[in-house]
Amino acid sequence: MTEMETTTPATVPSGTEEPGIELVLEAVLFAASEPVPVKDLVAACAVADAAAGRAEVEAALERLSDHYRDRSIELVRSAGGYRFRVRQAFSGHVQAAQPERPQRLSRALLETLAIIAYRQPVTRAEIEEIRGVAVSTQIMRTLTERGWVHVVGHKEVPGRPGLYATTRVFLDDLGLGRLDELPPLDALRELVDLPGEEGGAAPVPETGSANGDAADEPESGR
Amino acid sequence: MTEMETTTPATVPSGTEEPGIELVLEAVLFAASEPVPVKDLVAACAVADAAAGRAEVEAALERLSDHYRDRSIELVRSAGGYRFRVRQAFSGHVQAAQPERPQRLSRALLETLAIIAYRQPVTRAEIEEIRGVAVSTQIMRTLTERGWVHVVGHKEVPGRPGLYATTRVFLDDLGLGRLDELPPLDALRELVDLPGEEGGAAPVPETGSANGDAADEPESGR
Amino acid sequence: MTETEVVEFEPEAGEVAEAGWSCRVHGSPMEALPVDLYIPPDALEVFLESFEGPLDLLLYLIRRQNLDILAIPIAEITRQYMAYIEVIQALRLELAGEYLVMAALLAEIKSRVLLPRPPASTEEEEDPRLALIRQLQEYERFKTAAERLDAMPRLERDVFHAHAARDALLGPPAPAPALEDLMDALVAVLRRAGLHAHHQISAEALSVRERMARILGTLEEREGFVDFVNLLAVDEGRPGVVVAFLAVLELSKAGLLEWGQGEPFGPIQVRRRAQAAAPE
Repeated sequence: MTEMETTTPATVPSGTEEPGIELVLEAVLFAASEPVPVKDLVAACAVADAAAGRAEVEAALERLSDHYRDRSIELVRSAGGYRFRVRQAFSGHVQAAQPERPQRLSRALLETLAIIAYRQPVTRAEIEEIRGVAVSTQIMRTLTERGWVHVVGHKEVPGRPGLYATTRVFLDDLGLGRLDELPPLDALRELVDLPGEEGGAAPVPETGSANGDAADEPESGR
Repeated sequence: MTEMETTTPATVPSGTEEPGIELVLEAVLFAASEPVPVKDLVAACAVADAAAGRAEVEAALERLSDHYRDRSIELVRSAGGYRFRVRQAFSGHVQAAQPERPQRLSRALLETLAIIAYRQPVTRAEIEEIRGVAVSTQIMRTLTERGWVHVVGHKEVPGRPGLYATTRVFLDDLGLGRLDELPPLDALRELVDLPGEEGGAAPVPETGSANGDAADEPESGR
Repeated sequence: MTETEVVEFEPEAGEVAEAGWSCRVHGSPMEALPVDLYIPPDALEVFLESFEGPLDLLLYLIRRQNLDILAIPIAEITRQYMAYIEVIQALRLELAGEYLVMAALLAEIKSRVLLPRPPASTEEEEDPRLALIRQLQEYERFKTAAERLDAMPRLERDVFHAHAARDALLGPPAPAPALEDLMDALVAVLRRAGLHAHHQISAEALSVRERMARILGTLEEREGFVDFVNLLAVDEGRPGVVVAFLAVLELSKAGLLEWGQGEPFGPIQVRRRAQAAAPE
């Protein structure tokens, strides 16, 4: 990319001789594609003379956050660390600037994802049992490639099918810190008595069957 | 998004009531993974009352560039449009913040790169069609930043999507003099047509069998 | 929904899965579609696609009548379900096997519920409806959960991270892929693409494609018209000219170029299409 030109005059920015950790952090945060843990931020400051401890880094993050108070982006902290994010108020503008709309996720994909999220670790056969239809290889691939699910092991049954679970990326993409911040699953209603189609009082269903429904709250992430 | 905490106080930024196109442009440029053409910037401003013409957008870009004069990033213009870039002076710090540097290239990235190499110039939608799955923005960003692919034009279809091609750097890194030194596609095709090996990849969707998923090797999630 | 007719479904024993059934109204084969089911055939296809499987269709039938899952009248729901299946098959629409399996299951449940049970076995047998009800409930929870997931603000759709490019940065480059890795990846793609007949990766001469990319790049840099002959790489000898010429033709075919000639016998000129409107 030789033809790249800088719109600012080609002088070195005045802050460069002694960058100051605020600018170092800014650079690192903008360059990263994922949230940056504080320890990595400290490591970045250790280069050259900008060395700083954790406390100084956190103070500098505070100043940095302040600096962007009136801008279109904000510094946010999630479980994985810090990152810059476009403020919600500007989402519409960002969408308008994108010629290609992001694809909508199909219902089949969303249902599969939901089952993995709430039932993990789960095999493909188990997903199919709940959905009542085959889960296409395509869907599993898409979920894997988006980095939302991965295989965490194999079930010790014939064929040793892969056990799927959601990833850190999945949580990050939904802005969640932990799995149990997902909205709770609706409760299963206990059924006591089936109205007779013909008669025949129905036996009370055992609840603790196959799927272990009692323990449905998603366990907090691995 | 309960866990995600904003480090700034939860007030609406003062600029929001009347964003001003400078902030709109800032948001769009930070959100983009590739240089943003001026016309897309104009489109972003057309949302709500921020409407602005080309001249106003360019004036605002000037002010924006000025605003970042003393920061760690700079606004640069290339053939494809505008974007923010981390200043060179911070490269040591950015690298220091990345713990394990040499990541392996993902399968998805390699496939995307291979398709661009053989089908160039090609749009992202076309890549997706061939691969059968969505190509993440992240992958295109990595390929562009690594200098292996670049946008050489725009296809004249709705949305004017970018046309990707490989670069000189790509050839150099592969130790090739010219693109046609890549193995001819016909030779590969024979490899593909060889029966056996991937026995399970039948064109019919598997009917929900328990272990019919031998074909999806779990890709190492990010 | 007032039903005066009795639609009966008769699975021929053992052949259910092969769809060897017929639909009878008052004992004679049904010819017209049931009135309450009438959906224009085109719409039906769309309609069918909007279901995620037999459980989803069943849920729809139940919800449509404001019935409680816990109290589904199995005979009635079975009747409606079968009618749908029948209509779909009558229209020769593709029907996934799962729908037929469900049909068989419903038929079986219905027969077991309606048949008087021998007193001896009553305590042993679970109401056959229970398993289905559980399955429906379970499916519905996840269906709802999926809708909620979709409604949550999502990265790159509603939420955008702010980042800056780092290509100005020096430093250890990401490892270049070995040529073999790249080939392996491509073979994998081709193998998959082969599964869908409509994806054809044709074996065009790479040099032409490369030149197409290069020419586009050249035209992008120089705004406006460029003399056509300047695009032909004369310095590369005859093969170079031919390749460049083919590349220009390909680009032209793809609608990426615009041609012009200022005066009769003047130089033929080329520019990128629609670029004139957007001077940079």
